[in-house]
Amino acid sequence: GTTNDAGSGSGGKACDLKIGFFGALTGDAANLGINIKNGAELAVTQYNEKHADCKVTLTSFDSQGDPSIAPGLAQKAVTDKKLVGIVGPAFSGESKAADPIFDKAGLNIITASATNPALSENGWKTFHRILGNDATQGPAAAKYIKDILKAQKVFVSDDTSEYGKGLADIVKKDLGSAVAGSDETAADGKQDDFSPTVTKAKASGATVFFYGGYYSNASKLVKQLKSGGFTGTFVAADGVKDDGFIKGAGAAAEGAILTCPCLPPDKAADFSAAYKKAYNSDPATYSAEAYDAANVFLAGIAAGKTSSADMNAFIASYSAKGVTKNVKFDAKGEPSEVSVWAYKVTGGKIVPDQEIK
Amino acid sequence: MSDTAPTPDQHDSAKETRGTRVDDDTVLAPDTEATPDTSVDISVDEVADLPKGKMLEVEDVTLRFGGVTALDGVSFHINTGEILGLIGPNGAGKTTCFNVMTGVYQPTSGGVRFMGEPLGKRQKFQITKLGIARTFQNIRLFHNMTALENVLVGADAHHSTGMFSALLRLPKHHAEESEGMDRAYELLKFMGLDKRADELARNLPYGDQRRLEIARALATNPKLLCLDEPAAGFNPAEKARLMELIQSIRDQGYTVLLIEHDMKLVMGVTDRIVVLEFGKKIAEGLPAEIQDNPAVIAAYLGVDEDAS
Amino acid sequence: MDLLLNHFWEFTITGLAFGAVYALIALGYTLVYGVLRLINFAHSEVFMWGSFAAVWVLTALGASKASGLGVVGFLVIGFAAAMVTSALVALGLEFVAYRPLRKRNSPPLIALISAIGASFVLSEAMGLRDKPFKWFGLDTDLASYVGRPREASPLPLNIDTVRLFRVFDYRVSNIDLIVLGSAIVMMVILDQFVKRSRLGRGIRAVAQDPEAAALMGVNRDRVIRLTFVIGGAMAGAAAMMYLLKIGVTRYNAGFLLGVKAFTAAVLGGIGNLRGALLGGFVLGVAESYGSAIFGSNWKDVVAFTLLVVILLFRPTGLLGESLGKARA
Amino acid sequence: MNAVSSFFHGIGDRFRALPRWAKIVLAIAAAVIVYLLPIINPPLITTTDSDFGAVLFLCALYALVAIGLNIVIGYAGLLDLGYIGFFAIGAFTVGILGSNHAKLPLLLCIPIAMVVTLVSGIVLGAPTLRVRGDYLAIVTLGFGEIVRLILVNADSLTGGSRGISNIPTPPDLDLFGIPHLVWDGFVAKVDLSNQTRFLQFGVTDSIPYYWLALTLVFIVLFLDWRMQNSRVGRAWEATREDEDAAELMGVPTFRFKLLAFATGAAIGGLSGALFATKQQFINPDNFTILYSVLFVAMVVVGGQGNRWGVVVAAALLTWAPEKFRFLADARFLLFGLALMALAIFRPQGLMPPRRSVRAKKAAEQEPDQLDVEGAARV
Amino acid sequence: MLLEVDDLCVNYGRIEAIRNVSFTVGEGEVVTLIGANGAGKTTTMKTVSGLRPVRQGSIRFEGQDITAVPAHERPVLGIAQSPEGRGCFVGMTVQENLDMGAYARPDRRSPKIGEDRDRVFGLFPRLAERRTQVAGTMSGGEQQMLAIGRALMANPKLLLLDEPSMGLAPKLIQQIFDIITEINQQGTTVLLVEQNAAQALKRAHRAYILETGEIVREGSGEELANDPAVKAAYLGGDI
Ligand SMILES: Nc1ncnc2c1ncn2[C@@H]1O[C@H](COP(=O)(O)OP(=O)(O)OP(=O)(O)O)[C@@H](O)[C@H]1O
Ligand SMILES: Nc1ncnc2c1ncn2[C@@H]1O[C@H](COP(=O)(O)OP(=O)(O)OP(=O)(O)O)[C@@H](O)[C@H]1O
Ligand SMILES: CC(C)C[C@H](N)C(=O)O
Ligand SMILES: [Mg+2]
Ligand SMILES: [Mg+2]
Repeated sequence: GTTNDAGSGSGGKACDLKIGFFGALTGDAANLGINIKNGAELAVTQYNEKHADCKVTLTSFDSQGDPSIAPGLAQKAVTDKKLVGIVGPAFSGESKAADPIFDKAGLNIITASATNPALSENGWKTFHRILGNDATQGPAAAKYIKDILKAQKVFVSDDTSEYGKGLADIVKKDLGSAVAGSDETAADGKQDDFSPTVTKAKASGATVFFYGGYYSNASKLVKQLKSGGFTGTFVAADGVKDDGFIKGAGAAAEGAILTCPCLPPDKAADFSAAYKKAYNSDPATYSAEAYDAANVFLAGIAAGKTSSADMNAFIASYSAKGVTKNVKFDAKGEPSEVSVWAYKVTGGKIVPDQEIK
Repeated sequence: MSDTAPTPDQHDSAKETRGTRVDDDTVLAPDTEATPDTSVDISVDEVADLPKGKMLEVEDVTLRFGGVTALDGVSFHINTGEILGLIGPNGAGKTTCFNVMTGVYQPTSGGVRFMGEPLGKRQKFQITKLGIARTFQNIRLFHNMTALENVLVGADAHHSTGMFSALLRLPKHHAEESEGMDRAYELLKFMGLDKRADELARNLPYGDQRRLEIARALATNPKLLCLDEPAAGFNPAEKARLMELIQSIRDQGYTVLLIEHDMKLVMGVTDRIVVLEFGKKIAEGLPAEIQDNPAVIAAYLGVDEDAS
Repeated sequence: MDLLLNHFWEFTITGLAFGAVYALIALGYTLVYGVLRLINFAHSEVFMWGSFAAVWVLTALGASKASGLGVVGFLVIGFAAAMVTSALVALGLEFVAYRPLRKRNSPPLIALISAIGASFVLSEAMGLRDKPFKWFGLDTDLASYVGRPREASPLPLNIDTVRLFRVFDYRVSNIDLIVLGSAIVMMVILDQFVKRSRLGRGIRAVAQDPEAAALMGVNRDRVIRLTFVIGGAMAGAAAMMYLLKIGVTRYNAGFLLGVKAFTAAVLGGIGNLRGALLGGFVLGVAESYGSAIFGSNWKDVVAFTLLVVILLFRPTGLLGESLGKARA
Repeated sequence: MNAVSSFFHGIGDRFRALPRWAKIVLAIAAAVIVYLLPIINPPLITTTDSDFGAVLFLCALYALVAIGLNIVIGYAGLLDLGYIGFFAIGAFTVGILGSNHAKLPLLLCIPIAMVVTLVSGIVLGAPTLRVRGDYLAIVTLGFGEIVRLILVNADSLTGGSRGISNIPTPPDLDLFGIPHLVWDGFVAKVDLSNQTRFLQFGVTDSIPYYWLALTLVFIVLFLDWRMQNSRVGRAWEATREDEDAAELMGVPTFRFKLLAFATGAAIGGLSGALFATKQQFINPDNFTILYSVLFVAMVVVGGQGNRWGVVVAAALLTWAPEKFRFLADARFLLFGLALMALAIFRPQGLMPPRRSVRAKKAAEQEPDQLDVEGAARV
Repeated sequence: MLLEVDDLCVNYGRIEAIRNVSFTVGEGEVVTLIGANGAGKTTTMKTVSGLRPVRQGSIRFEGQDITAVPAHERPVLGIAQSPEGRGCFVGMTVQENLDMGAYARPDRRSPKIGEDRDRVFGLFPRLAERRTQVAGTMSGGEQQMLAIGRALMANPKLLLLDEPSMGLAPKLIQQIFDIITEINQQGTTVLLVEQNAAQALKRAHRAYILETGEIVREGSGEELANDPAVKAAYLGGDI
């Protein structure tokens, strides 16, 4: 973190400021949101320990990951004059829905998880992203499939969400002629029975099944793939990288490959320890990224940059070592450093496999 | 069997006893209904000035439901201004005949001509607008509407206010609303229901419901009024009053087709009678002729004559 | 299209298997509609509770470690648990949500409101099941039952898929067989029961004229209770089959399935038991073919379009209403 | 039993008894208060966990929806479980024409949206209205789902489940600012730092949208009243009571059902259009069956056929979950319980329709029918 | 006494439909209730069969108090009703309707049911002809026959007939009254409500006259038939 002297020196600064977390805390993909929120919360807690006289609170906007709920919440968020920044929105779909509102209202956001590449192409001045997007994750996944799994035939499916479809399209493009078939399925909570997809996948003769979507459907899908007689490898991305996947799919999850533009927890030992202490569980997908994102805002607050424009300028010029990387944003709000890792489900756990370079 | 409908005085005496306890020698006269006022003019010009002659012709109508032949080559006609009785054993096809005339059923073969024009495949509401109105064997009022509103719906049959005149409250809307209201009150008064205009139809006593159905049918300005067992469930006194009512409806220019099982009523009020049995016409003629027709006696009346 | 033709039997059989689930749930809708003229909107929640009962009972018994014959035993236990629970929930639902309305003779649509309310209550109660345990500090001990209540709970029974025999090009698996087999057995029993027994006539009598039915000695309340129990038990059986096919259940697993099952009931002719069965299978197969031809994301469009088209040509469903109409 | 309805009817009766000028004054006063609600922020009523202006906008929006659906269900007796479909078509017409494929201004989009929904109402109604009763319910439910699914799948037109953003707003007419009131207990103070610009349709202030929606509610209510108090309204009622008998009394029932359906659809389309412009982003998930069900609940809870009843119910059912947001997770459970309780204790709805002023007397003479007839049931 | 009705009051909400009505029906009798529209005849019948709740008073059947016995248990005791408005199960066939009549009979599985059905078919050949027709499509009179036939199928001790002649052709009315006499002679007790007072009084052992909810007169059928006041009010003289 930054020194607090700089902040307290500026004098007369407001002390009941808030930063927000925006994402799913309930709903189908709640786990993903909760982990992110915990990361941000940890940062705020640590900040408040150091600034006991001038605390910041974290307020949550539970979007349930649902783009249709997001705009309403965003409008609620922008009416709160104490709110200086948002960590989130967590998912790409809700980002697309809510970010224009944040942009119009001038509320700065740093997403620690939304990976759809198009988000940074809208000219939103308040948009920032602290992790690599699917324009890198997609090709990485395709590369893993081709080079490491050595698949000749791949079946690609997605859930039609902003994230899932976006990612699957990139993967398809990169796989090129290796795509043996594809099938779109409905979004989370809207489909239980995937047997037609299973039949199609089997019929295509694919040895790898790539799924763009979130863990809730993925667990049903992988289970039905297994029991339906599909024998290839299941590959998915950050949206599936959650214990919920394993919990739902059980043994069927074994051997699945999950990519993620996020570091394994052991690369940030201090943070992991603090997180474990606070939440009695290991940090999970994007907890660390959220921690870093929150710290950017907290640094801004400490520096007294609380107005929208000040904060925006502060973030633009920000450059400091975070737990995941050296945090720095380019003109579009994208991070300057990105890396993608592959994880593998082994023994009922998601364990790091290798970095995909 | 002379025509001795109750006189007005009888009505009055009946009224006086209403609600009072009856001692041994008072007249039992449980009259709980309102009294029709048959002096009200309910005639409609277009109906009154109809040319004499055949108003409706049923021509060789056959109707089959699967294996059941409900009507089998039935032909008869109704003359303008008469009361025609349609009788026959249960299941002979009388109600079905009504249903064919009002467009509820399409005949398997044959057809119906009204004022010289074939009804063809006209829909129910179009036939009503042409001038045929009916009541139902099982009362089918709009139960949750008031008596007045029931009649207004009937009157709307010859109105044409649509969404736009209603929204913009064009003069047509106002004109038709007040015309309808006048007509409705007139008819309710005629039927003796004016005091109950604002009661929900379902709360009316049975007899009033039957009369309200007639008022509603009359409100459509029919040339031909079809009544399906209007006296079912009435006691003799009520039947007598109904008979008087039907007569005065005819006197105001309407043509009436009547289905009824009560022979006293049918014989007393009709000008001519058509008899159906098993979907076929077995007789047609003046009441006196029908009464003595052996086929009708065998099929319908039975031997014991006072079975009414 | 080629895909469908090349894998015709596979699509057909998977469609039938899911159709069986629809059909069994549809029976509950149809039965209740038959007696009460009421769309029992909360029936899908009856199903959902059954599925949880199976999951929990099997978890408690440690079914995940079973193999061989043990699995068969647990299967039977799972069916029993789900059917009993669903039947009880259905009975409770009738008692709390519908009986008071009936006693007050309220208009039909208001019962729909009560049903919607009950549906919310049942599914949300399941989604909040951790709360009461938290109050007593039990949530860690009972984590495998309470867990994250909004999340999927898997069926703790490991059934290896075994391909048993061929139907043309498709090798039918043990799961297909269990699902289809038990569905058919249950349907035949129910059909015979309703047709042969006085109950069947009683149900129809109550549906057509409750007063006259009472005059014949039909106990309306008993008939209604019985239909809820039967419908519930069928939903419970469907829940177990669903678990076998899908593998997990959730507090909101019922909603979508409920809509589909109700559609199936209407498709076949609501109030008509065989119609519900036919409707379920037709819907399942149509969805399966539809997703083969147009892609999985069009499967529901196919289902609902089929429904609309069928109703346009047969306004009272495929087999028609068993309850005739009075005439004009 | 009916404290609530006698309360409302009591108000209604007193109101009717007043002289004409007093009626006008009172009505205007009431309307002004309703307009100023978000400025006044009345304690107890205002929502603490969500923006009160936004909540009121939704209340007005759903009131509009309920008025439209009331025509279909309450007047014509057609159980429509797919009303959300029209709402969706309205919203997406605005989205597609205003943002996605053309950049038409909102004031042009809205009438187009209404025409499109009107036409789709006719197109849907013409074949399906021959289906009766509960079958109609399921056909319309199917239709509602088909609309949603097509929106999901017709990617190139609608953006699929990724939706449409940047929907145009109504033109601004920035005249002056209106300061809000803040309450300290029950003492009100003017808060000059918090002003609503009249009329600036931005993302930070929902109040102008509320005013817009409320104005439309009043206009539609007026038209609705005129429509119902006419031959058209009677024809609907007769059709609902007994379709065959109505037909035989000369009512072209099919035409009137279609009229109800299409009018309802157009109002649904108008609401959808409003929703889209306020929300700024729409995707098919905004239009699931659950909403159709809630809309029906509003109409039934309000007392089918009573326009004020459905407006009150719509506002109540929208406001309550927002007001009780602090209950967090449990509020839907409680919402469900509330629906059940309403059904049991107010089986005729909050404000059962008074068939007409004239029918009132009859209704009063009517005994406490429910209890007795209920007991008669076996 | 088979049926004893004592001081019965029944309300529709605030409307008192019948007040302090007391009457009895002895074993083997035909008793008729006559009265104008709205007098409360149907209400009385429905109360005896349990379809309306009693506000005050009691009903005893075979000496047992059945005031609180629910309607669906009364057929088991031996009470059957052919209701006003027929109440056929419109979606069931003629035969199914008749079978419903025997729903509560203890011997419903015995071949006796078949015999009884044949007896009804014998009485109403039209029903036999239409055995498989759906009741809802039958004509009004045919449905009336079906309702009566269905009540007979219950083989009751007490048969309640509410306006059995309504909607029937004259010849059939004759026949219905003959049937009433016949089954009465075979041992069934009958409580009859009729607008056709002349016939009803002729067939009844005893009769009660109901007027605006109260019993105003009672006597043997013959007595009342010859009472000039009754004659004037209910027998209609000559129309
Ligand atoms: N939809 C139908 N399907 C089958 N049979 C029918 C149908 N409608 C009528 N019928 C039969 O057609 C015959 C004629 O019936 P209709 O109702 O016309 O008799 P009706 O003369 O009015 O008798 P009633 O005096 O008893 O009212 C009856 O035998 C009836 O069962
Ligand atoms: N459902 C009801 N609600 C309110 N009042 C009713 C209801 N049914 C009957 N009544 C009233 O109760 C009284 C008795 O009616 P009931 O039907 O017993 O008469 P009834 O003697 O059978 O007449 P009818 O000869 O017309 O059959 C009447 O005043 C009637 O208006
Ligand atoms: C939390 C993450 C899995 C979110 C995902 N990357 C998205 O863009 O929606
Ligand atoms: Mg007839
Ligand atoms: Mg009666």
